Amino acid sequence: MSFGGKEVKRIYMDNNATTAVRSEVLEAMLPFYKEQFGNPSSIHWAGQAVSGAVDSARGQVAQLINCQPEEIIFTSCGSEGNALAIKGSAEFLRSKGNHIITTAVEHPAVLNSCKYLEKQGFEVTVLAVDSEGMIDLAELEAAICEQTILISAMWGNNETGTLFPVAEIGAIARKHKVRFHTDAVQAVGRVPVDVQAAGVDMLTISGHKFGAPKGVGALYVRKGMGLTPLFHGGHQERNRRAGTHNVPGIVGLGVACELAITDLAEQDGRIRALRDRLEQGILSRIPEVQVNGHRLQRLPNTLNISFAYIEGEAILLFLDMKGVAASSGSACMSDSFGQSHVIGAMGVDPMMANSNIRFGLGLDNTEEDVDFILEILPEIIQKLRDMSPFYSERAAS
Amino acid sequence: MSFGGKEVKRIYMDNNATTAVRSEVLEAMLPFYKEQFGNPSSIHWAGQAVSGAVDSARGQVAQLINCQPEEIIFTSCGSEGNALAIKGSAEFLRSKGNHIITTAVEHPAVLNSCKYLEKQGFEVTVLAVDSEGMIDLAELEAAICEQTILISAMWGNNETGTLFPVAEIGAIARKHKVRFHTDAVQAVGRVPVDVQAAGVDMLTISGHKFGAPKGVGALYVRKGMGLTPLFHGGHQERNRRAGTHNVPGIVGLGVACELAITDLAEQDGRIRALRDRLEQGILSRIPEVQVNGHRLQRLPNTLNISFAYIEGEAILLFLDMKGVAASSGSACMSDSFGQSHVIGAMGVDPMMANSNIRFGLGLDNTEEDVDFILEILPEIIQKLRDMSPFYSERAAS
Amino acid sequence: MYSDKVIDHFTNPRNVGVIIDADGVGEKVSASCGDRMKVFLKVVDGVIEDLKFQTYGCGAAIASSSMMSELVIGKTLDEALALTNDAVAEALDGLPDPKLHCSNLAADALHDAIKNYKEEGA
Ligand SMILES: Cc1ncc(COP(=O)(O)O)c(C=O)c1O
Ligand SMILES: Cc1ncc(COP(=O)(O)O)c(C=O)c1O
Ligand code: FES
Ligand code: FES
Repeated sequence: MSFGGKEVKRIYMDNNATTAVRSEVLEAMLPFYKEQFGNPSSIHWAGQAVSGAVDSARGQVAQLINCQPEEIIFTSCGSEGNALAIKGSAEFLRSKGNHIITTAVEHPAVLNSCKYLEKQGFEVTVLAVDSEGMIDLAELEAAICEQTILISAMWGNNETGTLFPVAEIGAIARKHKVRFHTDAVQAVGRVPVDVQAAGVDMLTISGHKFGAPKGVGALYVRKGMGLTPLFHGGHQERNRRAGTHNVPGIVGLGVACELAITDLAEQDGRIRALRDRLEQGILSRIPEVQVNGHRLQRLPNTLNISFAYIEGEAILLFLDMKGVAASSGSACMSDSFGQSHVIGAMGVDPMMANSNIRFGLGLDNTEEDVDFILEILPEIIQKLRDMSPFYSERAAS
Repeated sequence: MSFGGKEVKRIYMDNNATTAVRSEVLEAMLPFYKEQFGNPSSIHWAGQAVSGAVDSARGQVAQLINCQPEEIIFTSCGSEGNALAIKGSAEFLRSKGNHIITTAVEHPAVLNSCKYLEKQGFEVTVLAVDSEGMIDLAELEAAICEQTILISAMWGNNETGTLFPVAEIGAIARKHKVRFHTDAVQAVGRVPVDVQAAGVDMLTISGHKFGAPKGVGALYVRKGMGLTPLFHGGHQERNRRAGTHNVPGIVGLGVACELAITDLAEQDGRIRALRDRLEQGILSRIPEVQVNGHRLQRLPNTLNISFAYIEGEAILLFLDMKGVAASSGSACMSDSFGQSHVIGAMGVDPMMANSNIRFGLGLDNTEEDVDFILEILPEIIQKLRDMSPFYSERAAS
Repeated sequence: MYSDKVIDHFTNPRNVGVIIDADGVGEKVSASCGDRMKVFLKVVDGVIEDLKFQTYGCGAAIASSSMMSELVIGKTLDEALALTNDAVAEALDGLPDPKLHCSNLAADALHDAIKNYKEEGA
């Protein structure tokens, strides 16, 4: 890519928004477009050649999160998984109660599913978070009432990387016999996810966040837990999700899950070290910055950091011109106005809240990438601060 | 493929279940897995490189069906499109009325969405069809009442290929100011589809039925028609369908739509001629057979034909052993027990209804393929008839 | 997403800074996003002889500020008052729909500075 004639190096640090498909994944998918293209529900050779592939992928997903293959429902994305889990459970359990508990820092796919249910007569308690983005477990437990049918609390936050104490939430849910859903879209492939150990009843996965393609995801639903489907029709996915299987996507998701099992060490080791190097480097080079999210309970690949006196999009644009892709909280252009609901819920000072930048590291990133960012970022920040009325007013005061 | 050591030729005639991805489609998709892998909602280079591709694909889909690009919502499959159209409209229009009209021969994705709505308090009129699978327009018009908010009637039937008089249905819907949805999953790419000429308000497309990959589809929604979404969250698709775009799939769907524009002549010409050759060949070689569906108003690629005294799955298995992939109505294994609801609704004699075979021709089929089937089929049918008590009883009587 | 002109003005914003002895100072805070712009004017014989700005905002806001400064330096106050946010956006070869509001910041801050200049002058 070039700006004004100059070639720039490209550094992708927005892996929380989406990731490149991994070579092994794409290779595994390719035979399923033109050669093994059958419908796995068909009984003839063309169908049978692929139904085994769907079964294998189901096994691979199940193994990564430690569940049974038949507890996996293949979906098209994380948003579908969240909608199916939340709306599907709420409708199914309506006769048991109408109260749902979630948190203020969930992804919009969860929060807006809950808002939709509110219009349908459900009551929703939205738990607050502290300045590190953490919920209070006592508050969660206190919020449970007779009517509570569902808790939806994410595993890892997409903006700050904050990891909720999922096992503790699971224990509370189990104690009160409330169904527990977790949006693990950012966690799967980055930290160990074990639905048994965590006592999770439903868990959302999205393929494109860890090397599988866009357009495929999965929802884990514990055996015996009923669900009203979103898509009706064919008998696919044990009547819980109609629609011809996205065979290549499903195969790709399976392979990505298999790779993830061994990659977790790299996430916890090399990626975490790179992230920490970036964080320490920024903190030591640039004054008046603030890391957002929990310092310890955090996804190993995520750094959310704010720069006083300036605005996030402007920082992103300058980074982009230098070839660095990062983001400010959400990948959604329309969300870029005003402040992120996650940062807002953490009570971050508005001056800091509007300038938060998210670096989402991935397997392709190197020490060089980090050092390049550390080299260019101070200048970018200073240039923008020099333009800002807040900065000169502050300096003057 | 080999059975008992013998190599067999493979003939795929189940294109109504699914199709192979076309070479041009796959080629167009490939750059979007590993190189241009960004999230189109991201503002940096990685996102911007792909957002144009999503826009182009939207234009290509729109051009095929003659609508505006912004009237296209990308989905993950036909079942999603049908669920979004029907449930999304019903919920959105609930304050206007609670009555929906559909037909007895719709795909389960439509019929089961309607059944779901019945449980939510909607009234559903299911129009009967005649022996050729055709609805009665007078009956349709008579069914419309004050409360009617939606008509859902398919364009082309997936089992028999029968084409509904969509423009006439559209005119009636318009006259009574009722929203009109059509499931055009089997029609798009096989017959000309023009939403303006047909007066259609919503139309479902599924990519894998005409050379695009599995896992992508589209729903046309006429401008100004509101819809309650199924997936909540991000602002994708003008807030009507949250979830990261399936970029490669969407690109593939676009190319398939572009190819379809020029392929329609081949469908109407060569494919239709092959289908007719197969039909005539069977009718002239095998006694006591019956073609199901409308003889004239029919998809050019579809032949649904019944063989008295025997059972469909057994025919399919023998065909399969000879390398011929066909189906009996639905691709759903679980649907293969008992009789197809489409054939049932047409009042077909049960002896015929249980043995209906669907040949769904595609662009790859040749005259040789047809002639091969004509060569092997009489023997298969006779072998099964010789085993059948009905046949010997009939022969004896 | 942004036009080349937006990127140019964002990367090399013209007339950033403060005028210590400004004849008029104006300010605008966006209601929709909280972004903020300050404008400093030097006026001679009813003509804007110099203008400097400070902007806390997104790429579109910074580029709009810069473009606005180029459009009005050397213009009369009346001409400057006639400047609309649409004109700023147009001079930038357009802004993406969700970013159209950002050009308001520049026009509004300018108009506020002129108003303050006139009130103080009176
Ligand atoms: C008429 C019709 N509608 C809907 C569908 C469902 O499409 P999909 O399998 O892509 O969900 C099909 C295909 O099975 C179909 O033939
Ligand atoms: C935590 C979380 N949940 C859900 C989603 C939605 O996933 P998808 O874009 O695959 O629908 C995302 C990704 O944007 C996410 O980060
Ligand atoms: S005996 Fe097998 S389906 Fe009837
Ligand atoms: S988003 Fe605030 S001015 Fe552009």
